[in-house]
Amino acid sequence: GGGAGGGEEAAPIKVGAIFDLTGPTSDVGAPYAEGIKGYVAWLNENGGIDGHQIELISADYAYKVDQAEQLYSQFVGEGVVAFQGWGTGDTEALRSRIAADQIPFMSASYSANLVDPKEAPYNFVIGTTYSDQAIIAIKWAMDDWAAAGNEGKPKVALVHHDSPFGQSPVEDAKAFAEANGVEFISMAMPKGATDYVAELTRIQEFGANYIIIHTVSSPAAVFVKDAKAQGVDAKIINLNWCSDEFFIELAGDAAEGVYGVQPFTPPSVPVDGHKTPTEWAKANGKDVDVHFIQGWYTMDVMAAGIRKVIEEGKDVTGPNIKAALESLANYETGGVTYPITFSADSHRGNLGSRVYQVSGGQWTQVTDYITAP
Amino acid sequence: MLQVNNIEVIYNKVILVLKGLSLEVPQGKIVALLGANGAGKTTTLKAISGLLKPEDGEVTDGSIVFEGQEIHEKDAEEIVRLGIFQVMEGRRVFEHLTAEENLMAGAYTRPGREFREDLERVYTYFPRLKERRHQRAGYLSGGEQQMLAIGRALMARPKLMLLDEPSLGLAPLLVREIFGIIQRINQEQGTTILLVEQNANLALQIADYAYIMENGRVVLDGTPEVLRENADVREFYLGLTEVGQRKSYREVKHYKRRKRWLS
Amino acid sequence: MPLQLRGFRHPLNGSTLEPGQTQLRVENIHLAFGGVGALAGVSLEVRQSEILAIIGPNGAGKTSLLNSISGLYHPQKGRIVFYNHGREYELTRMKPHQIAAAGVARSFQNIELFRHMTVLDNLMSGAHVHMRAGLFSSLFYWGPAQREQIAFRDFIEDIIDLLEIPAIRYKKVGALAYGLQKRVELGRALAMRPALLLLDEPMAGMNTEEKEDMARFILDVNEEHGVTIVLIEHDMGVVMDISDRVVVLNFGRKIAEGTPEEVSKNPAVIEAYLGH
Amino acid sequence: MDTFIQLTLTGLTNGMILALAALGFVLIYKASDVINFAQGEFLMIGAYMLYAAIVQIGLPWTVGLAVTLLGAVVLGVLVERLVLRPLIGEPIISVIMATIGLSSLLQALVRMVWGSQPKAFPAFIPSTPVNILGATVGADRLWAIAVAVVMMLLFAFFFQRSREGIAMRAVADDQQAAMSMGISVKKVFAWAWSIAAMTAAIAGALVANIIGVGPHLSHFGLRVFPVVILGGLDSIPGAIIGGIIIGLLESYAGGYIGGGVNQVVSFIVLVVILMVRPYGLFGQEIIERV
Amino acid sequence: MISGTFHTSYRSDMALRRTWLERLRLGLFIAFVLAFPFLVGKKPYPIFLMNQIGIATIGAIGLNILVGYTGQISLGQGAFMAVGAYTAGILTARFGVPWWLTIPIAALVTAAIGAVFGIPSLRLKGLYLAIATLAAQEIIIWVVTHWEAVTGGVDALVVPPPMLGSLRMNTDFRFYWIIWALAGVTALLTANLFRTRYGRAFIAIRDQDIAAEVMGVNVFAYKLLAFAVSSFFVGVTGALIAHYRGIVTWERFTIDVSVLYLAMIIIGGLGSISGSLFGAAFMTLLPALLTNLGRSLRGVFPAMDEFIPYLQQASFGLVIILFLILEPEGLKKIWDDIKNYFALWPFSY
Ligand SMILES: Nc1ncnc2c1ncn2[C@@H]1O[C@H](COP(=O)(O)OP(=O)(O)OP(=O)(O)O)[C@@H](O)[C@H]1O
Ligand SMILES: Nc1ncnc2c1ncn2[C@@H]1O[C@H](COP(=O)(O)OP(=O)(O)OP(=O)(O)O)[C@@H](O)[C@H]1O
Ligand SMILES: [Mg+2]
Ligand SMILES: [Mg+2]
Repeated sequence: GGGAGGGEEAAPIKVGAIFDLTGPTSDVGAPYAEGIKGYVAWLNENGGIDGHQIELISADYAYKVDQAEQLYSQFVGEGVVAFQGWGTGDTEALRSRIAADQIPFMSASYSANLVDPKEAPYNFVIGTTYSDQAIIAIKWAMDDWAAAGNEGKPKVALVHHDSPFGQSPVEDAKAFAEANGVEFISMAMPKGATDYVAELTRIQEFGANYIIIHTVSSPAAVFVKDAKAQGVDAKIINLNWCSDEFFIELAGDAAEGVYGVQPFTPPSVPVDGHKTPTEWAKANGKDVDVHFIQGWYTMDVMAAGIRKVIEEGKDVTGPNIKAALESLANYETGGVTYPITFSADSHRGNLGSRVYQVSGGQWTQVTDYITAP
Repeated sequence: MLQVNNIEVIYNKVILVLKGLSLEVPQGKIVALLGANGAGKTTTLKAISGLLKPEDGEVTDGSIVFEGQEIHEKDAEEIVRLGIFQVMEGRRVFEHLTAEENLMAGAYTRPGREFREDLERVYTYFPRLKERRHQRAGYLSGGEQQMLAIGRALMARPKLMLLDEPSLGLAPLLVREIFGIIQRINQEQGTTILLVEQNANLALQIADYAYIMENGRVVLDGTPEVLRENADVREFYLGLTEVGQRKSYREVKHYKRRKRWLS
Repeated sequence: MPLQLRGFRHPLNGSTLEPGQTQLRVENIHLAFGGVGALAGVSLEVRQSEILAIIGPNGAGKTSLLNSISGLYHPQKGRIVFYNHGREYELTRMKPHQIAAAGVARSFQNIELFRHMTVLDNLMSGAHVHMRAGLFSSLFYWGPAQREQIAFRDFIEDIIDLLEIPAIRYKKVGALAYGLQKRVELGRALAMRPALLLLDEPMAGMNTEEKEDMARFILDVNEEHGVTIVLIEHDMGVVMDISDRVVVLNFGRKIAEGTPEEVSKNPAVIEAYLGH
Repeated sequence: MDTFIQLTLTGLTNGMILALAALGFVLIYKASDVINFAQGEFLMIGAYMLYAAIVQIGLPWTVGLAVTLLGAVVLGVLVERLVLRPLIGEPIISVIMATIGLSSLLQALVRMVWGSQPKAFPAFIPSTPVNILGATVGADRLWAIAVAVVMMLLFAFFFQRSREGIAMRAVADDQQAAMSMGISVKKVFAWAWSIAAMTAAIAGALVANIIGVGPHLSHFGLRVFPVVILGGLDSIPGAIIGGIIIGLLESYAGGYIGGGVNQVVSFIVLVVILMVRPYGLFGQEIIERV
Repeated sequence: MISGTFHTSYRSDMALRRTWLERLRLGLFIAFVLAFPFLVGKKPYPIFLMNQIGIATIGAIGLNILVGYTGQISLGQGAFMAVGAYTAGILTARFGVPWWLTIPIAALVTAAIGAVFGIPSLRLKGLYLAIATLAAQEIIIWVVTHWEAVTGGVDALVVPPPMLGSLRMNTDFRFYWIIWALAGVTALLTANLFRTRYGRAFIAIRDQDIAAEVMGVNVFAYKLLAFAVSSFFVGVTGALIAHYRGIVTWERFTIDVSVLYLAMIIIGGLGSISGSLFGAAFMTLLPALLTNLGRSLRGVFPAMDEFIPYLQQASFGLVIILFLILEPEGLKKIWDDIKNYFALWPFSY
């Protein structure tokens, strides 16, 4: 158990983690994993949490759900008290299990299903949920439309990855759009396509003024390239998984001017919170991108919960960490995210994102935090 | 031309099939190899042509010498290039290729410019193949497939042709026709032939010399005239009774049945 | 159950006809494959308990005729009628498995055994059409399913004895010598308790001794159990000795029919098939 | 009407790229009856090799392409030598499983060398939009069509007429009989795998030019299935026509129906067509005579 | 077979285990399964692994009935498992059907769906059929993720925990007994099936379908039956996953799963029940082994850290390839060789 004191002898705290380093999402999974591992290394180098080192027990699960289950079971057997997951697949698959085992769980899946403690009592969502991101995008679109002196409301199209991850914001975005009199369509992007001309054709017929893209970087890059080639003049807004550095690299010129809703401030927009991870990364020969930051601060929030447990002198157990996280209010991440707040009624930790835009080959800030209702 | 010296063949590293078999095929002759089912005739031919390997068979002792060159360790494709061509048991035509493409495959080791001429030559031996040249070989009748298999061998212009049961499944008339053609090929082209046959009667008619094998060994050899006089050959290979009459299958039944009761 | 059990003790014959009655009538069938005619108006009749040989040059359509009878090929014209169980089966309208159930069994030109099964299982699968146990009792191997298996095993053992293959009962057929495989194939057809047995070149590729054995088994089945046999064979010695009647095909047509002696003297047959 | 032309054009170009990816697949099947589940990885490796040659080493793209093709041949020969040859004569399903293992192995190797992150590909073929009948299409995609057509003609000629082509088909039919003709089965397999790896590399380069290079390129392996089955597993023209049909189908479904039905539609159509033509549109029937 | 065993009746000759040695081996295995949770001190992780093996064994036997015994290659395993899992999940979560009852219902529903997707086998053979089943995989998963009214669409379906009185059954230890009991029943039923005409007809179809048809086997009906029986057990697997994990998500049933199960039966041994078990165990334990090997390697060579996941992935592929090259007939063959060696012992050679 934990307890006060904080001498050298304090017992290490075991945290489990599964990463996608070799699977279909490993392009972003790998830097995210580096962020988490980097944070733990940095924390331990700096005395851990009140003298308790964090022992990160991690492995690659290659985005295979049964592997995730197996590793989870093994790590819980080894005594982890909290868990860092990764994708939608594993987060959903482990949802019931973590509740039964009482293991607080964070991941990079920002599905709105996970924020209701009645349904997913041990899941904590650090990023702005996909639904909220989409709503923020629509909100901004309405403002931008009005600011440019246009009449009425803009038309918005949402194209998304053909998966639960992609589908996740569709309902909420649609409801929000309808409530605000915004004409809205959504469509899935076929897997592994080499072009999205068919989808763009439909979007043009619909007459969209704004296109929200909710997928990962490679297809998003193909999409914007096609949009440019087809002469589409709608403004494009990427949600977080395609508002990253890969997107700019892959889309090249076509990336210029694309907007992005991103809960985590990209390194190209320096804020205080970037300092520590950047310095640590430089010293350890790691690259810093937005996913690294994302992993780093996800672990930071988890550590904050654990710290609270220790400070309160309780045993470091799953339920205690859960309680501590639920009492976290306006936790500051040095400007990297909107202040994080959890409560016993809501695990929707992050209510706001900024809008960024690609300019000169990097992400630049356009707005301050916009919050979803 | 070809000497097989005391060879042993083992399948799958355990099954000993040929147990010190020797035979000789002189240049320009037809030599017949007779023997019961499972005696190892096909195995002998495959040992010569190098086709044992894909079946996990191996020559473990003895040697095979062709025109003064040891060949038993060579690969099949090399042996074909040296001039030995085996017509495999059961025809083995390439079913999805047309008849003519099968012949092209037969000419694989030959220079392309001779192709036309060789093709015409095969068609003179087997006019029926010419009619069917664009038909898929898989749909040819059994006899036509056998002709195709021999035709393929002709395309390769081998010095030594190994024929494995060419009469299998063929109608009597066709059997005689094929044997006639084999004889013609031997005479007109000077192709040496080693012939494996169940139909001992016919084989002995066209062969210059014959070997009889049993259980992996040669048990008897000689010219057809000599062999035909041998009592065992008469009874077991030619199916003749002691007085030279053909045995009746119907009578065999009663004879055998009596034997069954006795045992 | 006991009544039926006694049924298995009956000879291998599944026919209900009296010897000499017409069992199969092929009426003017035509069969072509994409323009190439295989059968062009063949008619013939098979009588109960006879051995009918079909001969003819390669490609004459003999196998095609057997395939038409067993339902594998569908003639474009003509009918094939089969009499058994007091009814008339129009084979040209039936599926192969229905024809098998009606009492027609066969062997194949190139051995078509179930290579990875043991000899015993091959024979047991021959009795498929006579087994009745349902899926559920089979899954649980309950009373009826178990009793049925044991009863048929008994029946199959008789065939094993008849064909003199007890020693290889548990061997996988793929590993057997050619002659034995042909024997097993005959056994599998017999396990169907056929009324009519079709044999496609049962002795091809065999040596004299093996042919003698095979001839013996065929005659046993025919003479002692009264099973009607239609057989294709190129060895004229065999045909002459064991068949009651011979039909000769050439280019998809019947060119002669009669006793072996008559046929072997027929000039057309000599011209097309036997040679001078 | 505009929409229709645009969708048709896009479907065509997509279909051609699919067809190109399918060609190597068909080739391997034709020569050895093997379904190569690692074809997507071949494509990916081809793209990465070109990337390494042009970007990492800095060769001009013509030289880079030559080096890549050479690398593909080496890959094909190695795979044949180390994985396929020991499996000659084994049941086909084992061989297929081995190619599945191979795909996992190749994925790992690529990630070890180049990492998991996708990379921008230097546009060695310009993607300038070209206007055709009022529809726009990237020049790189037109190139893909041209390359696919040329490859198809080469392949068709190769298989129908050339001695090696006949040898390959003979080997596919009956390996032992082919050996008895003096055909070296090993050589034929090595040929087949290296040509397949080369076409995959070309397809990979074209696709990477359009969507960038990354491990996701290997997804093409699965997308090829409906194409080759539709055209007939062993038919070169079938691969092309199958590619075009699937490309058009996905394009129309995406443009007129949407909702992510594209790929399901191609599978549904596939099953329906197969029920009518069990060997695809041009595949050859298995000869079954008893 | 042990030499010198004589059977005095066909009944004993046709028993599943014909010699005392065979019966002893089976007895030892059953004793092992019964004792295992206690041998490992009821620790959840080893029991969890055994549970995974048990569940996979049922699915692998199911797939083996279709692929190994009947010769119809299927790439639709994942989707059929999804049908079982969603059926069980929906029945429990939405309609409150008792969890134990949903297992047979799910199995029957999966059997029906399996039979429907077996219809193309009427005309398709070999690899063409394999791809048609791949289509089944894609279509079923598409339906699952898009038919929101029934499946909840892309959202995970939460299944209430299976209760027996006041005991929650889906802890690793308690569910162990359910899984292995069902695995045992599956193995027994399958073994029985293959000593009656149904099983023989399946094998006959695999070996020579034309001959089977002429022997009186209604090939199409039996192919459909093979799809149905196979899917039945696959459905059991799906239902077990639903209740064991307490949640059903489509991402657990992708094409990867289909391929994984194919790998199991090929590496274990096609057309063999014990082979299915070996394959399931192997494919479950291999990644676990590799992961742990990777973790300990990381301790020894920290510099290698970055490469370890790739090495893991590479060795997975490598092990499969090596296995196929060295023993293409699978673990079952190795096991048989060992058995034969000892059966003849001490007289071998
Ligand atoms: N690939 C093989 N593996 C194992 N044993 C084999 C193989 N091929 C042949 N045999 C065995 O070798 C022996 C001789 O076979 P072979 O085919 O040479 O006989 P044969 O004289 O040609 O007989 P037939 O007249 O039936 O063609 C047989 O007992 C056979 O079972
Ligand atoms: N499935 C098929 N497809 C196309 N043609 C066929 C098919 N089956 C048979 N044929 C053709 O029909 C004709 C008759 O063939 P069949 O096999 O009946 O001859 P056969 O009399 O049995 O000859 P053999 O004595 O050589 O076995 C041949 O020309 C053959 O090529
Ligand atoms: Mg032989
Ligand atoms: Mg025939």
